Amino acid sequence: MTNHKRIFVLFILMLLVLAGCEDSSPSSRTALFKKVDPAPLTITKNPDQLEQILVDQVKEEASSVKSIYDVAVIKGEKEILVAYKVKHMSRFRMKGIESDLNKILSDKFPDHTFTVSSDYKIFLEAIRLGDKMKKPDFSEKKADKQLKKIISLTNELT
Amino acid sequence: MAKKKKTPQQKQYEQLEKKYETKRPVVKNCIKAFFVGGFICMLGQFISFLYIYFFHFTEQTSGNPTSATIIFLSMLLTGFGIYDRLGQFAGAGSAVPVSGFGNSIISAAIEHRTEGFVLGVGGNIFKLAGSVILFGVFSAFVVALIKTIILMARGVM
Amino acid sequence: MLKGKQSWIFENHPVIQSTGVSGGPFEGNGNLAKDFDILHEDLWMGKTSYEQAHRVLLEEAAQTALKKSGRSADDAQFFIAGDLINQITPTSFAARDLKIPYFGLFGACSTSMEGLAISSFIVNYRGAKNILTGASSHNAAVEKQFRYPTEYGGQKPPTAQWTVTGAGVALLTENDGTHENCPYTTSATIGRVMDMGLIDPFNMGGAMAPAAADTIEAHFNDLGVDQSHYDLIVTGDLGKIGRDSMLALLEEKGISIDQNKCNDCGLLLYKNDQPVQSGGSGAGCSATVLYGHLLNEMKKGVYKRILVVATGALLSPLTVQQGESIPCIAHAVSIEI
Amino acid sequence: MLPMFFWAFVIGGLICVIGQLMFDVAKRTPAHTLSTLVVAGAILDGLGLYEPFADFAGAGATIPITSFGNALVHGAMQEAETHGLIGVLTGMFEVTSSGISAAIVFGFIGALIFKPKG
Repeated sequence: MTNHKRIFVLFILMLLVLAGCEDSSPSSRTALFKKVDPAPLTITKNPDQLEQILVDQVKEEASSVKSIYDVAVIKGEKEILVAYKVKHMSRFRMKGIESDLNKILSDKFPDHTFTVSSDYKIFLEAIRLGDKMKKPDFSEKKADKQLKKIISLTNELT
Repeated sequence: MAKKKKTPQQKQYEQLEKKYETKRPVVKNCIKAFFVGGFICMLGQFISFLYIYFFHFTEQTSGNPTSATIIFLSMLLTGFGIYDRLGQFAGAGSAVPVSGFGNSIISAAIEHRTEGFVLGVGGNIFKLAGSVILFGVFSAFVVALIKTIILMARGVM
Repeated sequence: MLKGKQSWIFENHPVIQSTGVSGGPFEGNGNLAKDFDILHEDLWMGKTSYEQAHRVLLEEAAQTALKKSGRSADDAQFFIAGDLINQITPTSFAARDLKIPYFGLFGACSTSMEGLAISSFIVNYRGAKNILTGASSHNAAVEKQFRYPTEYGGQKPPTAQWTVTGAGVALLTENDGTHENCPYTTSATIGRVMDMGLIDPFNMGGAMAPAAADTIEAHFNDLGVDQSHYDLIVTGDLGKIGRDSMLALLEEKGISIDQNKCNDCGLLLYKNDQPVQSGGSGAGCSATVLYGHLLNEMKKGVYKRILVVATGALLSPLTVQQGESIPCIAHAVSIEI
Repeated sequence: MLPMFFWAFVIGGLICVIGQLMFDVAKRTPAHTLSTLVVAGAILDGLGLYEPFADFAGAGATIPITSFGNALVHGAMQEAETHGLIGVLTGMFEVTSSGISAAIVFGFIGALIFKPKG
């Protein structure tokens, strides 16, 4: 039984390490576990009305898919990143949901390119980017670079 | 594996011996395997979560570092003589997760170091894991080959 | 003298003058720790390989047996011993260091009684004055050869047995009437190889039981005695399963043995809470228990006449993998005091 | 993500139970059992079933040895998509290399620093 205790202690230690390393931005801390329902964003500091409406609509469309429960939308210069979470029992159909969503979005907004991802990492990074963009010294250029980085993450397979 | 036909006498003894043979506690073993195996997988989930949260890994890519970490932990437990006891307790619970694969390689490597690093460790490191790699690779080859041919025939590729 | 089909009577009563028994840490925690002359805390015994540690066990047991009788290696004409490792190298290396003319035996776990029977025969007919005989095994060295690496996390089923780390060596001497309160051998029965078609290498007790039953039956027939002749009939390493199967098998043949009179070295050696599954096994099992515990009990007067039936499974990892069944053997020696 | 931990536990545990049944009921050796599970993983991936399963159970599907077969097929298929039939051979270890190399490296390090405890 001591083996189990050792493993358990290891587990607890890791939890402590994790707790110690947390950064201070509140929404990204819980983003993986709770529904955070982030506001849709554009990387331009002062988005015009049209752009804001567009991202709102994208979020609405994505949220309307039945199995999806939390959506983060960030619009970059060219691409729009849609990160979402899938209800656990629907995760078996994750590939199907992704292509459904792709289809819906490209039908509704044929003029825009979308990157959709159900990956927790992408969602987390989208939230983190949103938090960073709130800081005044975070430039648009930096934000766009960061967004491209996130999008390139979705293409990594191994 | 050639199985020879048993004589009536041998069959009779087999019957008799069965009566006295201690039965394997299948249900108890399965419960133990379930909890230990489940725990190792949950630990894996936790580690992959750490990789996602703190490093640049996605759900897709976190699998590899997670396996490597589990194998590293398995090396420590094997080296300190804990894993074989865990194995006796948990059976498949500790053999089926990738930590068991690591254990089979690491235990063989440690065991044969007295015979030298080249012939001992080098020659025996895959003593147990070799069959897993062989059948994994060969079956994957066959499966992927069939799938590729089917996809090509359909003109998808 | 040949008696019956396969038994010897030793009219001159060769004496077991002294014994030496060594063991490892697991045996030190067992039931019979006080009957060991030397107990090692460390499985490595200060050596760099388990095979060398195996050799140390046997050498120490042999030296102890010689020392207790006040003799030196030069006084022994022959050294008759064996173990389980490939080509019985630990025993041969020990023989190299002892410098006594040497017969290497392989009878798997029955080696101890095979050695004692042959030694008794030679001494009985004045082929030698003193013979050192014994057997040894080392848990980790044997596991490495027959099963998996010691650190591998494989699950042993409850039918499996625990290989004893230990060596037992006896110095057998011509009976010149000067040895008082020393046990002596009176007869031996050499067993046939029996194969009941069992193939599970994790159930040796079950496979060996028919060999033990066959040898006991032959012994009773050859000598014209029954169980009442003995105070104790002890088997080598049948374990729980093997012992029960053997008793049932003898019952079927019309030979009933009193439950209390029949014991097994593999069951005696360890405590109930030690994780040995079905019991102890290995060449060192019967050697350490007989030359340690049982002879001590005889000297105390607990038993006057015992029959020791050491059983051996004559398999190799190769034959198991090739799907062969497990051939088994048992040799019996009767000891009186 | 929380349900992920739960399902990783349950599914991972269940795969181990299958292994245990192969040990105890079918009386297979560990090597036979693990080889069978790896082949099963490869076949499941060939049928396209392993990926949804891994999406659902996370580490519960990727930590058991079955994922080794799945990853081998995956690597082979990825390469096959770009290089055709020859990719089946060349891509085999694309995905699994890390697990095997980790085991080899740690195995050797283990042999350097540890002695079998017996």
